[in-house]
Amino acid sequence: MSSDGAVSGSRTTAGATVFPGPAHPDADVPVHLVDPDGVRHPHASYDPLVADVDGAALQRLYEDLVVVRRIDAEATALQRQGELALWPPLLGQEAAQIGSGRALRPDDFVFSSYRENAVAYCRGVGLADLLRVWRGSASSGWDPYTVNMATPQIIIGAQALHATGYAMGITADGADSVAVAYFGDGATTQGDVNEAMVFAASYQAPVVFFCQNNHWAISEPVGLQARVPIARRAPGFGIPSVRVDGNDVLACLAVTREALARARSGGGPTYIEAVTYRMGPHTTADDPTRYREAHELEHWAARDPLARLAAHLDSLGLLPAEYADAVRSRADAVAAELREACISMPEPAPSALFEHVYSEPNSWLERQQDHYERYLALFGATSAEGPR
Amino acid sequence: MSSDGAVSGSRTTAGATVFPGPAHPDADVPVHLVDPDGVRHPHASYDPLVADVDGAALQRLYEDLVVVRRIDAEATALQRQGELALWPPLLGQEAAQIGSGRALRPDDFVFSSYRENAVAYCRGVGLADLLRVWRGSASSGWDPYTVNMATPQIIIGAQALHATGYAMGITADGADSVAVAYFGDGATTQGDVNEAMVFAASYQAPVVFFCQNNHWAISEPVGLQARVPIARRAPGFGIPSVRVDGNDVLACLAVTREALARARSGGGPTYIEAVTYRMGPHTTADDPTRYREAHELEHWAARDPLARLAAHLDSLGLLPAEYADAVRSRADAVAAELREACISMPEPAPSALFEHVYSEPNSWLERQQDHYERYLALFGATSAEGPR
Amino acid sequence: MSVTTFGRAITAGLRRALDEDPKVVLMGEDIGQLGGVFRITDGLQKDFGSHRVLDSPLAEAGIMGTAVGLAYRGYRPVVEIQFDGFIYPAFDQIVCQVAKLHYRTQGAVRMPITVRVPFGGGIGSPEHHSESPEAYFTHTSGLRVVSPSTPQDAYTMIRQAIACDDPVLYFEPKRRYHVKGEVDESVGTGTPDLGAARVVTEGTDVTLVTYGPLVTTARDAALAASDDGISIEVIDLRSLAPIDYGTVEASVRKTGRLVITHEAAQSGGLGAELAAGITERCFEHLEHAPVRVTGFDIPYPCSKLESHHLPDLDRILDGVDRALRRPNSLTGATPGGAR
Amino acid sequence: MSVTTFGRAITAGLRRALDEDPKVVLMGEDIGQLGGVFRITDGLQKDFGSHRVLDSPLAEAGIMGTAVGLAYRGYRPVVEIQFDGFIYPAFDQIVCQVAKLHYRTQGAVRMPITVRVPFGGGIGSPEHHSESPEAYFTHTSGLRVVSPSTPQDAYTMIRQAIACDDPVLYFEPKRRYHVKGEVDESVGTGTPDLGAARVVTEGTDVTLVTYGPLVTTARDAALAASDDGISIEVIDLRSLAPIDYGTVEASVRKTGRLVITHEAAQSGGLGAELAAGITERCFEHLEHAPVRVTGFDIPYPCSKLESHHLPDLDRILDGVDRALRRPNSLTGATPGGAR
Ligand SMILES: Cc1ncc(C[n+]2csc(CCOP(=O)(O)OP(=O)(O)O)c2C)c(N)n1
Ligand SMILES: Cc1ncc(C[n+]2csc(CCOP(=O)(O)OP(=O)(O)O)c2C)c(N)n1
Ligand SMILES: [Mg+2]
Ligand SMILES: [Mg+2]
Repeated sequence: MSSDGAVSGSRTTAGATVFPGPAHPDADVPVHLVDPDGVRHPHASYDPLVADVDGAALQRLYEDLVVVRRIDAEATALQRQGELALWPPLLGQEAAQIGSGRALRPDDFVFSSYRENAVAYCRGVGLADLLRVWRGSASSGWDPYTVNMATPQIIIGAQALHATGYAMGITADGADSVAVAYFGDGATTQGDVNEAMVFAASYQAPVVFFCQNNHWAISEPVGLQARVPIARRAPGFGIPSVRVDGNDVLACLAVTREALARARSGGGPTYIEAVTYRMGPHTTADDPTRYREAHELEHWAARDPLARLAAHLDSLGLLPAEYADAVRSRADAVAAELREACISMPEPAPSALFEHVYSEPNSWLERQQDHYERYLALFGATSAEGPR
Repeated sequence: MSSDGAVSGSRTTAGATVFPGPAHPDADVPVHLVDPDGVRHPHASYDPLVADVDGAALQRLYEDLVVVRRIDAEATALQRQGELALWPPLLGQEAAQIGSGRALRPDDFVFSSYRENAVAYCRGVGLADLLRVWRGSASSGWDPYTVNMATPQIIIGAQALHATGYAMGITADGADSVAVAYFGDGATTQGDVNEAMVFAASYQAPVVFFCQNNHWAISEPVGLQARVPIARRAPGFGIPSVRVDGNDVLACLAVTREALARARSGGGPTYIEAVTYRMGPHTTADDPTRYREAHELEHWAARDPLARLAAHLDSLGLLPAEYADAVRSRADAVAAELREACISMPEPAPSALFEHVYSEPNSWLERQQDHYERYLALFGATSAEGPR
Repeated sequence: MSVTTFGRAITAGLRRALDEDPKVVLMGEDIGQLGGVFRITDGLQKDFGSHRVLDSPLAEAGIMGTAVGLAYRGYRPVVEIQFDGFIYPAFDQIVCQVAKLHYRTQGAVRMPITVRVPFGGGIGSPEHHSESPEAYFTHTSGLRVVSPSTPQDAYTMIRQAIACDDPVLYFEPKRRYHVKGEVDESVGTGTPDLGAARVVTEGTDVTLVTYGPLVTTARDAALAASDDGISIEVIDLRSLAPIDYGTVEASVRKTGRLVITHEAAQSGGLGAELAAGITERCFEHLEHAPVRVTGFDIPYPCSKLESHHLPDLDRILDGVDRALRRPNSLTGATPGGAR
Repeated sequence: MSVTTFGRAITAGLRRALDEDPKVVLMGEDIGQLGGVFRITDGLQKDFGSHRVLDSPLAEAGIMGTAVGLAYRGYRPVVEIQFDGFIYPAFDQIVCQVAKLHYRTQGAVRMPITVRVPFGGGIGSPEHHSESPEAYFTHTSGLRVVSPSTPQDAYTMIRQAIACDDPVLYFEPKRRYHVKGEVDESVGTGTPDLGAARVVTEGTDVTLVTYGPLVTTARDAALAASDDGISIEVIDLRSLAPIDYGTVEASVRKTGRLVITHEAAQSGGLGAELAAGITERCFEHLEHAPVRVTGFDIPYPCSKLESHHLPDLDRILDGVDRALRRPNSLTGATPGGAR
């Protein structure tokens, strides 16, 4: 196995392909720049890609990590308090999302799943907008074009094709922006994700596939979806790939920048496997104690992305107590703002039921709407409240 | 690139994966034992697998190739004469199909696409049964359980999952038979085929994926579906693969035997890419001159699977004129039998319309059938003929 | 005879099927160790082993396609689709393979596959978790489609579905999982026939037909209407394909009026088939056109609005009023007309 | 004005759309160099380039999903599904994405995708090549579904479909590709409205509604019936979702009788919606229950039997006779009653 995280092929003997060692989805060592203890290691290929990341930039990344973790914790609390119907925590995946999200240009376009709230944060999605779907107030939180991020996808894997098609459009437009598809380890099994690789390779589309291997798809361990490291899949489709330590924000930034640069310069798609861990439940409706052992969590807690960057900053003297406190207060303020935004979110009006199904008037729907309005009128109800 | 046909991985440099040379679906040299001129070359790993193939066995393979080519030509002629609605010729792919088909045991189970008539021949499918679907007399030619081969699949790629599921059943039964999925290069793009690899790898199912890369999916060249050799795809799913010269019947036999042995002994799935060429049209409804150059056909004509084995037999003194004549006559006799079977095939009765939709009586259908029978009675028509 | 929840009744039926027939295998996402997101397969992997209760990789086409292969091999796969909205990746395998293989092979290959689909809304979920896709399947020849509405039916019908040699889509009204009822586990799989509808309450003025999640609501509506002196006969279809037209027709011949309610969109929903089929069968007995009270022709809305989309007691009674030509939303109600 | 085939008329419409709007892109299997298996895109890649007319890798979900991405980017993808029976792998993308994205995003994201589907039987093909899947889509909120039946409509409607900001399933009656007719290419995309039905022949006794492949047969049936003194009003729906109920209702109010014919299976087919919808709208004007003359509830049969499965002139007239209470297959015919 190569130790630089690049995907190595299978060893071949005369005869058929033989895999080196026992097949295991964690067999290859991922790229890392900062280790779990916060020690920075030199890396010939990736150091140049983050040469501009000075102390201030590192601190900005740290602030991002702290804030998005705080947002996530607050949203989880809001769910527990009945203010949200559901919430999919990203706890543990902050570095993968911030590292990649901060590598993007505003004119890049993100197609994500439901868990990429830190990516959405990087894109400039408003706090209330993060919550609309989970409060049940809307089916999408924001207008995708205002932040260049599609509304999060619930159908596992579907967005990989959307990103690829969007990237085909970028090529057709002669632009140099990039589409990025975020999905999980579970999603790698879906036909859509595999077809996306074929289309992306065929059309050499400027798309980055960013797979967060958080080791679980609800209760299913990654080993059920992949017998060898996920990053090995892409080269068989003609797509270069890299396995990165998803808890190392700097490494995530570096590999994403590399992939974006390749795409911008006509080099086509890249596949990134960010190896990380879902430290919380799948969603607030899930109980992970039913299917995983406590020691696994402990193992990964020792690799916490936030603690790691903190240790690194500390080693550089960039984490004085007053700074850390300031960051924490800022995060608390954001959390308070989030809570307020949640609680004061307006209720959708029943008339919204019938809006935007089509962009043009539709006879079937008009009849139903008319009928329903007459029905509501029976109760003397305004359109803002239903019969009950 | 390795020259023994086993799949070699991508070369890695420090940094990301880099592919050696221009990406091209024919970049890797396939395994071959007999070259296009009929010369046998030694091969350390595969020779032992065909050590039992003596002169008589080679002649039997030759007879198979001649007969299935003759069947194919006759069926094509029957279509041109209006006796068949359609026919998908296998011209050029005889070695891939016979080499793999003859490696199977009777209790193995084949799931094929529409073009594997030579595999069906190996399974013992009757001549009339090969034609039923193409004459429009039935939606399947045979009872799958009598020959252990499923009814050919028209939905591209769907059968890869069926084979995988069947193989899961073999494991559950504790049997040592194998399921084999045949599909084309075009099919490799479909989600189903990729998902089948995940399932097969996860459950270590005894299934062999046999991809005939005949370079075309109707008018689409293989390069649209794959930027690197197709055989490279499987290792990324944890499945060993091999690229074989699909026009070398002996090599096809050898690699299939290897894959079957692996599956029988609990080694799980194998993926075989047989590199061959569709020398005829996609089906008799297709006109390949619209999308491909004559010189391509010439290139492959020089690699004709039948001529190659003939040359090899000849070099061994195993193709005397009277033997060759006898084989030809036998093939002609089979062709005559096929023609007769076609022309004398009974017409299906209208009552067959309503049979076997369900295994139990169904109220909706009974009403419709009753009604249709009364309708036919209006015309005094017997159930064997319609109103027209 | 014991009191149990709707969900637990399905579990008991699955357990019994696993017990009785070694060819029964359960497949689906998260159904093993977790017992499924609704816990319907809770404990079954522990008791029957991971070769009988399989956690499948995350791909619905893959699950359905491998189920087809297992059926080819003589197994009786019972597939769980995690939520209604996730069945579509499997649509091709269901429509082109599961539904057609028996016909295609002239009866040689059986597809005794049961597809369990938690369906319907009312649970406050985000998109894709509250769909009612049953009409896609009732229009697909070769499939049977059923939906239980009581714990007893949940138990009996899952066993019948698994025992059936044809593919059965078994739609579970997920918002009723926690409803309790008596379940007699000694009931066999013979009666009532899997295809037979059930008269829930007898009545003489209007026939109100529904299935799955809305049966309880329909029964409540009948109760409420009886206060107004309206006698509603409620029919639980149980089988959506084929529909037991005999039972519905007999009722409509008596009442002369038909109201159909379901959560799915109106246009092309099962209510359309039922209205057309009943009109065909007893036009001359109809006093009024069949009335459909259904979800709107919209994608399933956000959960804060779902109570507007889903037919409820009041909307059903408004439909009944229409069928009876009493004051209703279309005529405009007399003051105090709304309950 | 020129005489051209139905197929060529679509080609001309596509050409015009490519010409007029640089955002129009064509996608599909074999549509480039080959011009599609039905040659509908013949010559278009040559003239507009392979960046406007794309040969897609062989995966329908992939094609539909990348079309969604292109639409996100402001393109107007026109997707060709090679045959009706191959649309199902794309079902998930169509139902969960194409149909819902505009609603999901409260109008922010438009999905002006046209999906061209050669559909229907009668061409002697093996399985999966003769399907009539339209009802799956007419039941899917967020989609529009249309089917032209004349070369002029083929031309006008493909342009309208592409110009429409909503997703449109455009079902092409493939057995009519070679039918010729006049096409006026100067007709704009404004009239008739894409949603408007067309009265093909006026009549007073029975309203006969159909679309796509059976419009010609229905017209022939009307002609044949007129010999028996029966006056049939034939309506070509053109739009299957939404149905132009106004036009059909006006006709039925006049004739009092409705016959619907389509190739798709009866149960849950579009005929069910039409029968239910018309009964709802003008029950009191109906002299007879709406009659459905359709394909049977069976998987599409082998081609030697397809003429039995497909409604033809005689079966349509038998349906008309039923609606008119004339001797027919159900009553048993008087001798010589069969035409
Ligand atoms: C097509 C589809 N099938 C099933 C589901 C139910 N589901 C939601 S999340 C999930 C697991 C996803 O795992 P992964 O891709 O690893 O992403 P993660 O949740 O770990 O971020 C499943 C099965 C779904 N949303 N869509
Ligand atoms: C799902 C699906 N999409 C499209 C088709 C139409 N079609 C039939 S054969 C074919 C090409 C298949 O190519 P390949 O897999 O290489 O097999 P080959 O015909 O070369 O043997 C296509 C597109 C189909 N049968 N099924
Ligand atoms: Mg995961
Ligand atoms: Mg091919």
